[in-house]
Amino acid sequence: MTIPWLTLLIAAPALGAVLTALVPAGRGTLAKQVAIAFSLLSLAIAIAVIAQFELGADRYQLVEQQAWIDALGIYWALGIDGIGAALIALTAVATPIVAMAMWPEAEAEKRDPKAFFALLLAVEALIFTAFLAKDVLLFYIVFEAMLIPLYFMIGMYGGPQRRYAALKFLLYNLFGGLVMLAAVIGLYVQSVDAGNASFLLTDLVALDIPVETQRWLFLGFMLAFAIKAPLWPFHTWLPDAAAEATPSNAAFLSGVADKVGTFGMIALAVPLFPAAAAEFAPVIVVLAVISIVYGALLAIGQTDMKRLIGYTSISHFGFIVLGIFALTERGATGSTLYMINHGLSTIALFVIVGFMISRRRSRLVADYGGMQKTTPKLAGVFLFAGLSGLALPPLSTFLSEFLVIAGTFEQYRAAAVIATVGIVLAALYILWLYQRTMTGPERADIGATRDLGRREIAVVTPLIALILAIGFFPRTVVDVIDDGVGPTLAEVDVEAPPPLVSVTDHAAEGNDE
Amino acid sequence: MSPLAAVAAQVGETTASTAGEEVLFWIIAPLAVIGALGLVFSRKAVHGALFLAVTMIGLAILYIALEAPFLGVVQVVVYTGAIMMLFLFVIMLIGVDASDSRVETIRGQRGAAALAVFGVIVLLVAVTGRAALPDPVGTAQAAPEGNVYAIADLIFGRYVWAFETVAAVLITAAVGAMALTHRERLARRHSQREQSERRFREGDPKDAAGMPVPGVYARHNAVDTPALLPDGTPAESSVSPVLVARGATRLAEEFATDVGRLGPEPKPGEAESTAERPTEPSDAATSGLPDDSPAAHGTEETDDEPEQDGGDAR
Amino acid sequence: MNSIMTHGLAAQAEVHQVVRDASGLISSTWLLIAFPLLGAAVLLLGGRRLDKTGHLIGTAASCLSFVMAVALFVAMLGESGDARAFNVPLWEWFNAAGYQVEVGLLLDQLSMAFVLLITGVGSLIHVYSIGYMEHDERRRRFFGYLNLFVAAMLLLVLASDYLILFIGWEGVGLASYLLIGFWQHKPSAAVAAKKAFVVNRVGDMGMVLAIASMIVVFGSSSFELVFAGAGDAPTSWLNALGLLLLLAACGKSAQFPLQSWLLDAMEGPTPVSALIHAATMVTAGVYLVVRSAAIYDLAPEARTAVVLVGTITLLMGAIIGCAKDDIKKALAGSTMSQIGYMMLAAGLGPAGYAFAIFHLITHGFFKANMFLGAGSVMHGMNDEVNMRRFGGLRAAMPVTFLTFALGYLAIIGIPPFAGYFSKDKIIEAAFADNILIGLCALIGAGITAFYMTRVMLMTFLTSKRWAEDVHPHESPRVMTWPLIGLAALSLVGGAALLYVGGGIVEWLEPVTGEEHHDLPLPVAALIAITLVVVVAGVAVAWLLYGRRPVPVEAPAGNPLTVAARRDLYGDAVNEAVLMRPGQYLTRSLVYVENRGVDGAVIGAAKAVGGLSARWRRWQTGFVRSYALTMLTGAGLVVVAMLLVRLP
Amino acid sequence: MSPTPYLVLATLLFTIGGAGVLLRRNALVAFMSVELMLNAANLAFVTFARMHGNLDGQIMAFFVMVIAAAEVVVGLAIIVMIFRTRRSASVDDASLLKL
Repeated sequence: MTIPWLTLLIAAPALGAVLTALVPAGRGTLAKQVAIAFSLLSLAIAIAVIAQFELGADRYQLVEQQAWIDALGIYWALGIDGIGAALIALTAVATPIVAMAMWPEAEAEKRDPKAFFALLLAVEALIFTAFLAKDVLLFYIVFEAMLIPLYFMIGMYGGPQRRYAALKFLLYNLFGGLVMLAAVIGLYVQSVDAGNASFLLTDLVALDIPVETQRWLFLGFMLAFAIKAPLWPFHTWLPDAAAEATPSNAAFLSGVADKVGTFGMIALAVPLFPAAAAEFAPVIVVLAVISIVYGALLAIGQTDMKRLIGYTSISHFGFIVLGIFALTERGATGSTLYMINHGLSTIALFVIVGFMISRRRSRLVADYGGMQKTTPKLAGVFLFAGLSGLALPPLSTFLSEFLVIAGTFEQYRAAAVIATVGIVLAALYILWLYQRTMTGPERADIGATRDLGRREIAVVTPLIALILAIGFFPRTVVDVIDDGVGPTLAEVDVEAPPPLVSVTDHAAEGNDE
Repeated sequence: MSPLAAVAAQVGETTASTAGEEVLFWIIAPLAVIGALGLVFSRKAVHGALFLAVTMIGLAILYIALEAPFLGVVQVVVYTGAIMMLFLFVIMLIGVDASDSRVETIRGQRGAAALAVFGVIVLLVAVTGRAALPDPVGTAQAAPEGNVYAIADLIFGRYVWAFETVAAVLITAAVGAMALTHRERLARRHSQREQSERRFREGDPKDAAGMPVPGVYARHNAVDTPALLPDGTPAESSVSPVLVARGATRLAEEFATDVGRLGPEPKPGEAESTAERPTEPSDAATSGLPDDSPAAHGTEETDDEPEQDGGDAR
Repeated sequence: MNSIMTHGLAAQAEVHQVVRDASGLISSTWLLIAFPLLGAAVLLLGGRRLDKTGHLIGTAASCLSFVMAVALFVAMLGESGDARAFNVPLWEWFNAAGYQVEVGLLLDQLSMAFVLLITGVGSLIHVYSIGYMEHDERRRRFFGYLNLFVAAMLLLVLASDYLILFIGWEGVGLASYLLIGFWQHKPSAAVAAKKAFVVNRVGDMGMVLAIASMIVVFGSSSFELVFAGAGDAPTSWLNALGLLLLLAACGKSAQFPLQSWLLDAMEGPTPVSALIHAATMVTAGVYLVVRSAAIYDLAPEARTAVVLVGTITLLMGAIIGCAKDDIKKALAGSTMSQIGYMMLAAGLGPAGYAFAIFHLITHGFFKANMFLGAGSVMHGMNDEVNMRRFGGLRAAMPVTFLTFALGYLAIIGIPPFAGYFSKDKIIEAAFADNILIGLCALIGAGITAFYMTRVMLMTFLTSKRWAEDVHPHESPRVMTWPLIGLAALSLVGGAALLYVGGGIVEWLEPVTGEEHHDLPLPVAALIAITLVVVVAGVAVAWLLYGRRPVPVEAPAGNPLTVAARRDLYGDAVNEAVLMRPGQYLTRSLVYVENRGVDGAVIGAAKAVGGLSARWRRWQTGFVRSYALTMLTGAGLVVVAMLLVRLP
Repeated sequence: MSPTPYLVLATLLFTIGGAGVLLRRNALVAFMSVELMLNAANLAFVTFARMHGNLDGQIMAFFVMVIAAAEVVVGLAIIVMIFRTRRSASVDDASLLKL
């Protein structure tokens, strides 16, 4: 009997969520331990799953397919490809880290913390499902279902405006989801018309949808993903949510959960509607470039640290979308890598800002200054996270950003040039933030601030280690991602021109590998 | 039932296109429409109910003509017999003494309603009139052993689940009606002694011995005529408020002119006050304790009492 | 131009240098980087335990690297002249859709020269810093950063792929950021550090785009493939590549128009200024241009741009250097100017590459020497930097004075000091290329003589002007020995590099190619003219500062002086053109975001709310109204069905 | 006989019932009007049953009657309740279904 690894991967956090919720009230520590234990269990299963992933073998591996609603062609269909594997890894790694970071935050809240952890695990299970789903309706369902636990996570814990932020988050995403639902149904109708009613991704990709129809369906899908990702001008929920949610929650939200949006773009929107994707790519590229510059400029103008990081995320999401819709293999590979790296670096930034907030109880940049002297370790990790945010080589973020720019440059020269302005602005917002918080004369009231504790170091260390490891040895990750991106982009008939000068046989070797 | 079935079978065989049916229809149909219009335009609910009964009986006849004798009978028994009785009962309970005002309170409602109704009539009549409907097949084929057998067969065969469900609905409705109208007694019920004592304590001492009974006056020895008090004035409280509300009494004012010679001129205020409350006492009328209610009208407490009594009574 | 055929490293017909895979000692080239990298890791992660010994660990790491470099140099000398390039592959970095990058090192004559300069001067400065930073409680961290810098710089010059080079490129930028802002408690230092990084990032845009272009053109960014393919690439692309690389070089080397950060960078500790902002990092731009010779050789427009940038910067730097009273800033202006010379030379193509590198190395010697000398002065003067408060220090600090003087003579180009040989060659090459450029270089030499004499006079000669509580004293030996070492190199380095063995030109020739142009006038005449100009500059400075007392407060000065004091309005221009509009843009965008984008969303939400508030009134509560609506609706449904069904 | 007259009659009764609901404020009358509408529908059912020659229409009418009975029971109970608390049988007085 074969073990249903992927279902197991989803079941572990789901079970954890239930068990955490069942922990009796008042035993907060036990709830946390249960939650972290299950997140680690999911990590272990994720590692086992990814270890079984074979490069160059079938496109989707470990496939499970079980009829769910047979009459409508709905399946519980899971499968993992290179893109999914990379994002599963990110989610599995990020969740225990976020759970650890939440530990003290949950205590500061007046509410029982267990709900927080249970919701976190529930979201993890849903995210896994989204990354693995090979049935469009299944994807849609988890895509939407995810909003509910996230809504409560934002709305129940966090800053004074959290209800507003949570509602805004929910309404935005529900709106996008609604439009997507219409498109999902439209897509299904296409499959019915073709004589094979099915929601299976593989069946739907094989459909030959007329371009007219593709356009509308593509726009329906894209709107949902663009809101989720978020892309300018559908982004305004993110800064509010980032500012009002607790730091670790904000980290999870923009670091992991939002990746479902960009994943949807590359894994659904592009392969399902290749002609429309190619047609709309220039428009989306423009929006992405606007996102990059706009997000960065607004980040510079912020006075609230969490908001600032929220805006940096918008800028980074712009890069991710740019790479995807350059529709070059390099760009898309870079984007997928970017998703992972952005996850790591944003989580690091949010979590570290969370450490700072837990010390001084303020989100405002103006309430900090000169902390480098009293808290050198905190300043050090903050700078490190910041540098990964501004994509300093050889940190992992650099490679992804570079590949995105290079991939875009092949197709859209001007867009790539403007996007590079983003790297200058990134340096500006990160270093200015560091300058204002960590350097300069020490503020009088900052003297007693303590430096990082053991638990905090334990939270940050794996992030730093991963950022460095992927930075120095990205080959495996890139190969895995490329394995998924290649066939995905093969659906689209856009191909980057070969190099103008074909140099030597050495290059040919490189291509063959 | 078998005679009915036999009738139905005969009808079924012969009515393919008899002139008799046509005659029947053209007699019954105007009656049904008149009944319906009567329902809508009668000012009093009781009259409306009776008009409706006419329509329903007409429909029952038409059912029989349409080869549905079982339904025709059920229509009479259930609808006209049971449901309309229920209506009448409730009308008696609450609204028999009221007639609707003709003034429309919602602005534009009447015009818009007329327009909408007219539109729908035109639309539906046009549709049904234009539709090229085939001649009826007749149910003889479907009900070889007679209508009732066939219906029983269907109800307890193909539609047995629907039937069971409907039965459950009916039971639920009955229980629901009980639950809705039932009221928990919040305070202990006053004994007759306590009520009497209270009358002495709080009420007008002159009522303490009991209210005057109507109709003591020689010329009008009836319940619709108020009693005359010793000072010669008519005692309004002696007449049942239900009769007052229905307008079935002789008003004190009217009465006073009759007996003008004997007593003082009636005060205009009294006359008004009588006319002013046509509906209020109706509850007391249903309570079955007429001697209770007159004292009640002034005080708040007793407002509850008759209702509770009524609730218990049902 | 078309006579050029001797560059590019891959196996093409004309190229005569073959890159071989390394073996033996040379395959351990990575140790050069590993030592300082390990040192940095140990020092930065080691914590307070290493406070006592940190500086020694750091210095040891740097010195080990230097020893390794010398060993490699010796090994390389053992090879024949055209077989001195080695590939040291380490691991495959990634392969993204056919774009393959290998983490590998390329050790050839050019990188060897840099490795020796970086590790040699670097080690001396490490030693010097032991004394200079003695009283700083964060000395361990300082050495960690220095080691990090050395590692990154070595990676920069050893990389065999532009993308790997970029890692080093950014690494030195980071180290520079950390070291400029080392005294973070000073807001000016933190601001200067950030400014340096951000301006460098502007240059990095060029680098990133250049590499992206290489992928488009060559499908690769490795030196080997790019240089091999350059011959077949369209000239327009090569020009674009050249300009983009120039942008990168301008950022890193503080060339016009990205020069503004260098003067502010003097906020860092003086050894940093010496190592990073004089001897090594700022010359990375020159390295980049020379390394990309294969591209520039075929991109005449881009080369013209390089020459122009170099010329403008050399004059600008020189003029700024004349007006600064802050000794470090005066030296920084001089650095800009000297790098301008190198750029100019590099822009001349094969005729100048070798001289650019030659001047780069000698400049590394004498400028590091002078910066360290300035540091020594500051060390003895309670960190005073204003030259108007110096004067007559030669008695108090004889060693510093003498070593500084040697550096001074080298930079103004007095034979036989180092600068004479290198700068003279550049002036010659410039004249050979274009008389106008040559004249500019010549004028630059004159101004150099003027401002360096001014520094010399104001600091060491003339009368003392220092404050009461300052007691100038000579620095400890650990600081003076590096000074002496560098002074010796300033004295003999030029001649040695030019004449020992085949000299540096021959050494570099396999990498850079060689070319001669005829001078419009005899060499001897040009040398004589140059010397006359230099002497004139010295004389003017003497007239202005030596003969009459130097006022403690700076006089108002003529407009040019005022402009030069304000860095020729470089910052003002930046502020007016970039910062102010940028701030305005940011602020207005925040406004647009809140009122416009978010406002639209919230407005839509409010509109929906308002509409429902209005439509709510339809909800009268009267069941008859509802019934009317229902009846109407039912009627409409029937109508709709009819319309659909009936034709 | 053609079904059309029956259907027209059903239509008329239905709309008259509708008019009653729209125009009469007395809850009981409105309620009776609803019954009238149900009856009209029943008539149509029965007519069609004959037209098609099967009994399903009659069964449907039967069920409608039963449901109508249930509805009447509950509806009247509600009317009584409302009358008790509001002292009015006017549907306009029970206009709480608004903000």
